[in-house]
Amino acid sequence: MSEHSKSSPLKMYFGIWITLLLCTYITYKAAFVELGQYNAAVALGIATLKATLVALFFMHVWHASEKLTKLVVIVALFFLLLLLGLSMSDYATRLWS
Amino acid sequence: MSMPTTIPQPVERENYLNKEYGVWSWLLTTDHKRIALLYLVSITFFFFVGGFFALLMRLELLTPAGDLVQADTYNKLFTMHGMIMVFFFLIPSIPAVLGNFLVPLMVGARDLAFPRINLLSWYLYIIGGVMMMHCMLTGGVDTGWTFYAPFSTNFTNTKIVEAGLAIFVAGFSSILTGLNFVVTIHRMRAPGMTWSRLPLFIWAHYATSIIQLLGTPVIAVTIVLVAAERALHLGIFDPKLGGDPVLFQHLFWFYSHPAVYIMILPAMGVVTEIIACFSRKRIFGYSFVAFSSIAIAVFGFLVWAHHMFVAGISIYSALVFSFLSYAVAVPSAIKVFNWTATLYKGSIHYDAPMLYAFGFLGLFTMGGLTGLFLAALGINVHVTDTYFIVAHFHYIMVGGAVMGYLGGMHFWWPKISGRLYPEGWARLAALIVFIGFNLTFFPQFLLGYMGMPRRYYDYSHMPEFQVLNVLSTAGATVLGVGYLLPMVYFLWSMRYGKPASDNPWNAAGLEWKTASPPPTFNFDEEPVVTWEAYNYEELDAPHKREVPVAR
Amino acid sequence: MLNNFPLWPEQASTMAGHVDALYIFLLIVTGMMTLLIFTCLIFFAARFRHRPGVRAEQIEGSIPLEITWSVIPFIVFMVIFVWGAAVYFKERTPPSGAAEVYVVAKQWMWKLEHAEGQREINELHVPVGRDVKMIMTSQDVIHSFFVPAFRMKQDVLPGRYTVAWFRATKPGVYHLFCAEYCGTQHSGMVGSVVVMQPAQYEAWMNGGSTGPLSATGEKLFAELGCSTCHRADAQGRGPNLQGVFGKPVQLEDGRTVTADENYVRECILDPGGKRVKGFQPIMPTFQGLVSEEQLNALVAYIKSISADNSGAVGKTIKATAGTAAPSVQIQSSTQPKAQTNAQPNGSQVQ
Amino acid sequence: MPDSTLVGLHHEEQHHPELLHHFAEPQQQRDAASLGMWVFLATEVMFFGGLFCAYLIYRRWYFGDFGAASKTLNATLGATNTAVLICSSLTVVLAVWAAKTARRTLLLVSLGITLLLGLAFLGIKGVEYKDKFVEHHVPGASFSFDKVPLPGHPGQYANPRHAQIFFSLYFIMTGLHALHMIIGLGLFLWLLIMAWKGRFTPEYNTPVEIGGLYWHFVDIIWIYLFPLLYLIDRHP
Ligand code: HEA
Ligand code: HEA
Ligand code: HEC
Ligand code: CUA
Ligand SMILES: [Cu+2]
Repeated sequence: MSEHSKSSPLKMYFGIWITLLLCTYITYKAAFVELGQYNAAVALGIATLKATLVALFFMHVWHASEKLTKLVVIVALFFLLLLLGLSMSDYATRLWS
Repeated sequence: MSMPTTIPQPVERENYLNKEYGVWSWLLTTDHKRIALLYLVSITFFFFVGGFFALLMRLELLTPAGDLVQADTYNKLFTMHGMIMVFFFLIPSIPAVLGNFLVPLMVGARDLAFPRINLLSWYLYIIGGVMMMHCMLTGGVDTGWTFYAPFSTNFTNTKIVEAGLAIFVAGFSSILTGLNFVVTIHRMRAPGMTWSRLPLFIWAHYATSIIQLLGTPVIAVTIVLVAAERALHLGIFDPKLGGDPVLFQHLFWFYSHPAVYIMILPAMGVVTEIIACFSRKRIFGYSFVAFSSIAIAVFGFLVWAHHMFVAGISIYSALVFSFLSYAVAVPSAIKVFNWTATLYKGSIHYDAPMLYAFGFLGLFTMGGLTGLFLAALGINVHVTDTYFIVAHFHYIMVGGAVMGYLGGMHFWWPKISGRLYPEGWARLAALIVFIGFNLTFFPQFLLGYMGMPRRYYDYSHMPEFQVLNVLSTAGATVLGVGYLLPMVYFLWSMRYGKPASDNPWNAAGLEWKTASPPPTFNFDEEPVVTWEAYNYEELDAPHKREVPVAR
Repeated sequence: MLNNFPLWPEQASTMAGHVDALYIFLLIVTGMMTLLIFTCLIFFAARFRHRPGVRAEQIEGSIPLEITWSVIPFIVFMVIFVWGAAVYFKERTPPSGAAEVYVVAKQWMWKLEHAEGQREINELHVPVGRDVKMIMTSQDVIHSFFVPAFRMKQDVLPGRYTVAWFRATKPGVYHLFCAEYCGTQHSGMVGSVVVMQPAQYEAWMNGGSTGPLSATGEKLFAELGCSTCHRADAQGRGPNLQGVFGKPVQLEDGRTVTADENYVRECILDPGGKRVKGFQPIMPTFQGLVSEEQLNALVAYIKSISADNSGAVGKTIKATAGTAAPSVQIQSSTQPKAQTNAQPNGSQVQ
Repeated sequence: MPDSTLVGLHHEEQHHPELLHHFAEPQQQRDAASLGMWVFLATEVMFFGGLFCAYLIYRRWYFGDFGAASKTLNATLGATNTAVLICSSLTVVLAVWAAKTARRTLLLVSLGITLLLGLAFLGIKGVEYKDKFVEHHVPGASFSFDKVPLPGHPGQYANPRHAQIFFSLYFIMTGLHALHMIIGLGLFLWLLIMAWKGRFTPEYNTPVEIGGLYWHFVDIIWIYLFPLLYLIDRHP
């Protein structure tokens, strides 16, 4: 938080903002193109990109913050994946025989 | 609530108890020690309510026929017993009372990081508790503490939404406690208090907080789903609408399995402190005990579906969860062995806290080892949903966690109240609890393997189960007496107990370096730590104890 | 031997021995562990009790020891895990050719229907020495079918089938419990499993039946109009159902699934969900139009028209007498005698 | 909700802008507040995680029906709302920067615009809810989803029961998200008032900062909700 970067971060903020808007536009358009199973991949991929940008630059995970913040983020995502992954493991294998 | 304010303070020194008087000085306090006492009073209340229900259940089961209460009533009894004991007694017990009191003292801070949030957390607990009591008095709930869908969402006509909301609110209280601990442990340690110098009690609470923070929200949202489905007739878990009732179980146990470690980890922390103090030794394998707490917290999230082996999950998934359940048992094993090894070449004293710690060791080991039976897929099929399960978890939760809690209460009572409890009575109570406990719950293992299903109020079709049930009921009354005793002599000692010195056990740990009871801001001057944890080689044995033995 | 021990449940199925063996192994292992730990505790507590002038010896810890007591328990755990898993897979895989019983659970009773058409309530009659497969579903909430003497338990869920099986080894009457809490009379949802000698069983079997379940299903198949589309001559608008059961089915979306009980059930209740390749989606849903019992009958019928050339498919108890349990002889006519007094739910007592 | 308690904490800070009694130094206090917020956000991840878990499972089971149901949502409004939230995230980050660099006007304007954008989001959401209500797509007794074609399977219709699961999840997920927005609006209104009173300085601006963290988090949730709910199977 005690970031003392000399140059003003405004340029970066606006850059990220434009990127995010562009991404939104791309997801929106891509959804109407037939990509088969890749539709979902594209949509989620872009969403993840956007979320990462927000977290890293708007929430300052990248720059100013110390390791602990990163750790908290990683731990939260890890446990989220555990929840999703392990419960899916049941549903994905129910029909095996 | 104003009860503790009536303690006369012969000691003139100003401390957190005598600094201010009056109801509001308690209800609006932000002092973590006063909040701990508020919690103490409230969880004790809920413990006795839950225990009262347990006694009624045991009385009903005295005879095979359902003669004392109706089926409905019995179903509500075990539901409210389970919910109250889990959510309103055991989960807050050690963290919110002893943890609240001791975490800042042990790390050398003046208070928790967010004192107001701490107070808010108590109020949330009370709001949840009042809702629970209201729900109970106006009809109760009859789903079992597990709320399984679709019974809870579409069939029962009891007050699911209200009970759910009560647990939701209490859950936030638990989250906030965990949040406060994590931030305090990270940010508020006294100079020199490095991570490797933290008492293992703190490590245990740190691990507990991780679970509270990452597990509780999942049950919160699950309760939201159940309430929404029930109140608004949405289709989420209802198979009639294409939903999957097993999904509810996944979400429920994703929290509720880790929650059992919320209950046991703090007790492990307490026992570690007690064993070190009363064998006058540094704990054997400090870093292994510390990291096994974290390992339990993390692995604890990987095993939830071991409650669902016959629920209709994929057998391959069952395989994975069984394997992982064994993985989580390893760090528990490490702890048990390290505690045992700590006794080696110690200089062991048998004061009441140590007796409770011994009780904990034995009963937790037995409860844990029977957990291994349950995690074995082949055996689980036979014993799941029988009294074997009931026995397993009471061994850990009552034999383990409650023993640990009582041990901790005795150990830190001089610090909390500034008075000594009567040692003789305390040893007697420990013995009674131990005997009563085993009498109550050991027969249930046998019952369970013989096939007695749980949540049965009437077993007149199988009268062969009666003998063991009678033993169990007899044990429960003994146990009840065992629990009443400390309640009585703790109250007694607040007025008549001998004043305690600052460090009556000659224990290591920052909390003993301040006055008993501590001043409002814990330390008169900020402590600077230059020694390792458990530096018992520098401390003498407890002074010839001037503890009066009540005759 | 164990059966005379009053604190031990009776062993009356082939699984019971496997489960008990593992249980005894665990008792021994954990017993030894408990003994070891308790001995250490008590010995240390006595030997190293506080003596004036004797100070504790500070010991930091020992990495080799830590490794020993993590690795050895882990190895022991793995033995238990593998053994447990082996028993579980036996418990969970019904042998082919088992006799079939359809179970419908509801608050608070068990409705059981043999493939031959016998219906029972809260009582299940089976012959000794025969594999019996239970195909179970619930009309309302979750229940659980539990027979302690067979060491067998399986939750019974609304909206789908779950399967369990056993082979009784000893004639007698055994407890049947509902083990999953299901509401007010959960503890009243009990019954018994009557295991009989084959000859007695035969006599009981002939006591009353509406004809085999598959025959009921056949009737329904015509009444509900299924047969207008599903014709045996491949001319219908729907697939010919002969020989479908137990075989892989190519779906419209490219997947291949095995046509088991749950698949057939889903086809009837939710035809849109898994559609057979090459057919129009015209099959109407029968959700709400057929009861659980009728569904079972339809499933049994569809199974029966696939049974001729597939050994993997369940058969009626009689048809399998020779194959599944060679040691047991049952002589009987292949057609159960039709009885006029067949109430749908009259449980039959010897 | 914990959020309001953070507000309580700030109250305290105002009375003694320098330092709360139990902290050793301002830096410690700031670090504690920021860590507290991050940890709280981690719990929020798991809170929404339970919903995402349910969503993913049903979406996998009932892909076609979910696609059909998703098509009835207004993707343009959804995309607009995404853009609105992204813009508000920009203003929030500007507000934080303004507070740190003592730019009072920028701070006030940014906070004000954030509030307006938040309201706009809720307004658009309201319009969408209204549409669903009119179309009888709200789960419950009046729910109806008859003869809605399955995307990619001409001549077939979606199963209304499965579509109802989609809408149940849709309302719960967006509803809880909207609840978070409302809490965020309350928080930002309070920040605006405090900023108006000139409480925030380059030395003391933790509330703006952790309020901002919260807002961005709510934004991230929506970033996932948008494609998951609106864009399942859009292509013709
Ligand atoms: C504080 C509470 C607590 C704790 C700590 C545990 C700990 C464990 N539990 Fe328990 N459990 C419950 C509370 C708890 N449990 C509750 C409440 C239920 C029922 C809920 C309900 O349905 O209502 C339950 C149910 C339950 C089930 C589901 C049963 C069913 O319903 O079918 C299972 C299955 O695997 C299980 C397993 C375990 C295991 C493997 C551990 C392990 O963590 C134990 C690890 C400890 C040890 C193993 C002992 C020490 C180790 C040694 C001394 C090592 C040496 C040993 C050898 C080498 C053999 N538990
Ligand atoms: C922390 C948790 C905890 C604790 C401490 C206890 C404590 C006890 N429990 Fe409980 N129990 C659970 C958690 C707990 N339990 C859970 C989660 C379930 C599952 C619920 C479900 O199935 O959904 C359960 C279920 C359960 C059952 C199974 C019910 C069934 O399946 O049909 C039984 C039966 O014996 C039982 C007994 C007891 C007994 C005898 C105690 C004793 O230890 C209690 C001793 C305490 C006292 C006896 C109080 C002393 C007070 C007095 C003597 C005062 C008298 C009263 C007044 C002044 C009004 N419990
Ligand atoms: C209007 C025509 C029609 C009627 C009536 C009908 N079906 Fe079907 N059925 C179909 C078609 C077409 C298919 C293949 C496409 C599909 O799976 O949806 C099918 C598929 C099936 C399948 C899956 C077959 C396979 O090869 O895997 C089963 C089982 C089935 N139907 C059973 C029934 C039963 C039982 C009934 C009566 C209760 C019934 N059907 C009534 C048209 C019909
Ligand atoms: Cu049916 Cu319990
Ligand atoms: Cu568990």
